[in-house]
Amino acid sequence: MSNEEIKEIISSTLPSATYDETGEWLNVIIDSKDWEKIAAECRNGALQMDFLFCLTCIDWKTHLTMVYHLTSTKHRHNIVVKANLDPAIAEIKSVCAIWRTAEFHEREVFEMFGVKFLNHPDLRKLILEDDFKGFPLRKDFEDPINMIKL
Amino acid sequence: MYNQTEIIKDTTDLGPEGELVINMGPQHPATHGVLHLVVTLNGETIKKIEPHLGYIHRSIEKMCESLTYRQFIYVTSRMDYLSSHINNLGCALLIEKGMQIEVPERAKYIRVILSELTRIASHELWLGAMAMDLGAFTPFFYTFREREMITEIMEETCGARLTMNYIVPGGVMYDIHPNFQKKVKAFIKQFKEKVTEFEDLVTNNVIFQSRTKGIGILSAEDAISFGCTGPVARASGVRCDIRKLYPYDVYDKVEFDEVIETAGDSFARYIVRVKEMNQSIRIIEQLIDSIPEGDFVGKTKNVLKLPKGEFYTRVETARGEFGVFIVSEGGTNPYRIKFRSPGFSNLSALNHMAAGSKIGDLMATMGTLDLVIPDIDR
Amino acid sequence: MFSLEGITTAVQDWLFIKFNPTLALAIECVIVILLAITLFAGLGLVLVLMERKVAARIQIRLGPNRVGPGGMFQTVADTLKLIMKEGLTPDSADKFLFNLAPFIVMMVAMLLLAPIAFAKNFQIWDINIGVLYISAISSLSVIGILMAGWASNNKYSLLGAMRSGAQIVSYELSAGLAVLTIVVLTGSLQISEIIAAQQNGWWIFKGHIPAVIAFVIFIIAVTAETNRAPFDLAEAESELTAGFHTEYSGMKFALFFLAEYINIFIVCAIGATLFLGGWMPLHIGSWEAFNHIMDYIPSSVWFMGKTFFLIFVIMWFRWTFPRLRIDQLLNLEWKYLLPISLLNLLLVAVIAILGWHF
Amino acid sequence: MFLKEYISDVYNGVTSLLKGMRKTGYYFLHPKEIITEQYPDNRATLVLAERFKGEVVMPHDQNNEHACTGCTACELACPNGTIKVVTKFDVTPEGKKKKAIDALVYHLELCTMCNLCVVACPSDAIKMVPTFEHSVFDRSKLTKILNKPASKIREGIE
Repeated sequence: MSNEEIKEIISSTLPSATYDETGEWLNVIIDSKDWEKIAAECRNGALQMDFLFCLTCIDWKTHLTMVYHLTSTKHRHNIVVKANLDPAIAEIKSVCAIWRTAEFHEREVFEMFGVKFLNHPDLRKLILEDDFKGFPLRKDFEDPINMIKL
Repeated sequence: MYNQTEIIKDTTDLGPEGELVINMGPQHPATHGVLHLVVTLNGETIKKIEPHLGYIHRSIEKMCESLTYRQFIYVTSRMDYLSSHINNLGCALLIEKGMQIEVPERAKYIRVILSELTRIASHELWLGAMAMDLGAFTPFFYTFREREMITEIMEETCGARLTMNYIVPGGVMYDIHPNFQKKVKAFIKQFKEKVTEFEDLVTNNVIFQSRTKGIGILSAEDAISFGCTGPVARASGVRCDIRKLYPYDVYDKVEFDEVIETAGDSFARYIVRVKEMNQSIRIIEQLIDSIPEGDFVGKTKNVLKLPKGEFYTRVETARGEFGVFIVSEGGTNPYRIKFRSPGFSNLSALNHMAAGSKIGDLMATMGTLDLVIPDIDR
Repeated sequence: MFSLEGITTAVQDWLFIKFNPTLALAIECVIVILLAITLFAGLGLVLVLMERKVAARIQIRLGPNRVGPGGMFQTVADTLKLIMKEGLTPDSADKFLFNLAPFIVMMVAMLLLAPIAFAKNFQIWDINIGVLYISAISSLSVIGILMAGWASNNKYSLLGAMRSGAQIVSYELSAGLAVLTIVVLTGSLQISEIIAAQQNGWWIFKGHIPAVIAFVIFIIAVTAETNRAPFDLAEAESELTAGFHTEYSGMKFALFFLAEYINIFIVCAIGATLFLGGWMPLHIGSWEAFNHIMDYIPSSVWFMGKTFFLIFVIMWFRWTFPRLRIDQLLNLEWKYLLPISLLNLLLVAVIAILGWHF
Repeated sequence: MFLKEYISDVYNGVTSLLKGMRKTGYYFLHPKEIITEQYPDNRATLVLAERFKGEVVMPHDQNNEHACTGCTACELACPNGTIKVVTKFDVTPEGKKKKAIDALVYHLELCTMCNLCVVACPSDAIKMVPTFEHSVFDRSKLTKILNKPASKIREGIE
């Protein structure tokens, strides 16, 4: 499917979505509140985006951006869905029920960026130790103890 | 929040229904590294598996933010150390794509041949280690004999045996060794002779078959949903070979089959990997005599600066799809880097695959997932 | 010609002339105990080295080759190391049972030595129910293993011990049935009589195909009974780290280790006695000259040769096959070995009654 | 039918096991196939690939001269902070001050043998050598100073 068709389908579900085509793939920028709706549409609707191959977050210092890379094993088209979050109250709906790979990836983002995923079945730390303070991949994170000095 | 004391309580007490919770790892012979699985058992039957990661977490993503585009490539060798060359290749491809660096044909050929050799070496090690998980020790030594030939080729050409650091943006670090072609051909000959051994020792063995057939079944839908890639997904019938779908370097010029099995069990995953080794041999045979003359590295600027924007590349490592996602601000360092490692997604399917089977089956399932722990933890 | 029989009779005669009968018997007992312990130590050293060398050759490597010529004293060095190691007892273990278990396993192995005929008329105790005694005593070792697994208070140990219990109890059956075929053919339970019945040919040749089947079943069953790969589920290092002896260290671990090898030796000795004629030389029908040459080889050499051949076969199994799963292990016993050996026993009974064997 | 399956199961199982045993038996009987290298004994005959990346050294010629200008290109290229260049100012015979190295500190324990410093060096002053026996009892011994004492820069290298 071409980018125009994808845009049309997404716009019909969510008119407020904006698009960015400067990169390799079509970027869909949405509001974090609409994510659950658009995720269900991407997975089950005409787009058949059944493969969430990358889920991550970017800290832009002023805000966080959730980035979801989606592809379809049927039509082989890729889109990137982005949703901006406020770092103080970073919350977004979990998509574990739609793509099960999201369970581990969301847990990783949760501990690394402090994004809270609503409705996640088992949201706790996966990689870091349980009493770890802070969110290591945020830009303002500093660890004075474990820095290697030469 | 889940705290330390709760973990200790959880994993030492018997559950309400006489469940037995055992900690498999971080020091366990079958986890091949520091994977920690908390396994809930009912007798010999597994009820739940919960991975605890992070024992070898080095935060490579954060480290890379402070390294230049030339330097960060070599850190990725330490993720999936068994396919370090392919990881490096993924990073180099991203820089080349972002900066539109022209790569000479010779470099592309060399990269692909070495990638396939890496894949064979990785699968050889996996074959031996998996047979060892199932209790057969001897195949391990036979696979290492062939693997040793590959590592010697690597040592001669790249200067190292495992983490070769051979790729630079725009090509390879130095030209291949004069003996390279001769040695690769000798390896192919030896490999073809000896590969039948594993059919006798492992593939056709009735015990091995009964240990793996119908064990750890993963359906195609689940494989996609769990984000499984590589041999794990291909054994379930999902077409996901990046070399076929999004060819990079010279993969579009060579003929090879994407190995697909439909059973989705441990035996199918085993067969996929064994057949993949043969396909890799086929690729090398097509390329080894036709390496074009010319430069081995393209013209690049001394200081690499990726233009502002977001970039994503993926390559097919021995374990599946390895993705590199870089957000660039236009400077010499990446602003944010994310490695999509195949092992991380494959591991997430373990609970689904192994729940309900016996402890012995967990070894077969885990063995065929081919987990490399530094790749999962990053 | 060298013969162990001569030595034993000479010693016995001398003892009975010098001392009164009770004292002489007591001295004999002491000598036998000393000999048995020496044999144990020697066998442990030899078999461990043999296992390592066989494994090395199969796995295209050299094996131990640093201590002594060709690595001959490697196991001696290992034993010294094990003796000097601290014997740890876990804090929450049942200390009495934990320390008792290795000795029980060892004791069972020692008891099994009694009825084995090492050479012509060289036997500790020629009991008239020899075969029955062996199958009765050999099933006792499971108590030691269960005790070790339970007392360690370790989950892996417990799993290993429970597996071992299920395994040994079920494989006891087909091993017993395989032994019974020879008892049916011989008509006696006494070891010396079973050997004497093979004067004109070993049972594996005389008993037609049923004897061969019984032999194969016996080898499989005893491999399982001694917890050897491919039936080493009780240890299963890739699943249960080390199974029932996870918590043992130092000399207590060494006793388990030693008992494993002694058990292999004993079951192979029994296999050699029952099916391969014990110390009986290889005789072929009416080839008088050939039979005479064979007679010149000492009977102890015959016995040891046969036993070590069987030990080699069991080692060969270990380094070739993957491990079975616990339910497959029980399937193999109850669905394959047991029905086949029952049928086989029936067939042998018919053969024995009609006198079809040679 | 069931019986036929049962018997063929047993037959196939046993033959597959025997095939495996034949393979291992072959290796048992053919000690020529043994591939073990007895490492410390074969040190004299051991040949390593000349490209093998063992450690970074700075070659000196017979006059105790090296080619390092102290430009810190290697220090900048290193991803792990393995190399540290300490510079000083030499006074040339003409009375001019010239930058030179005081010490090129190399932390072998941090090195990942990525070869980037060797590639980056404009005057080929450092190279990788195929030595590999680096074990020491004290970690501080792995921190090496690559330039020899009292060495100077070779004439004509800028």
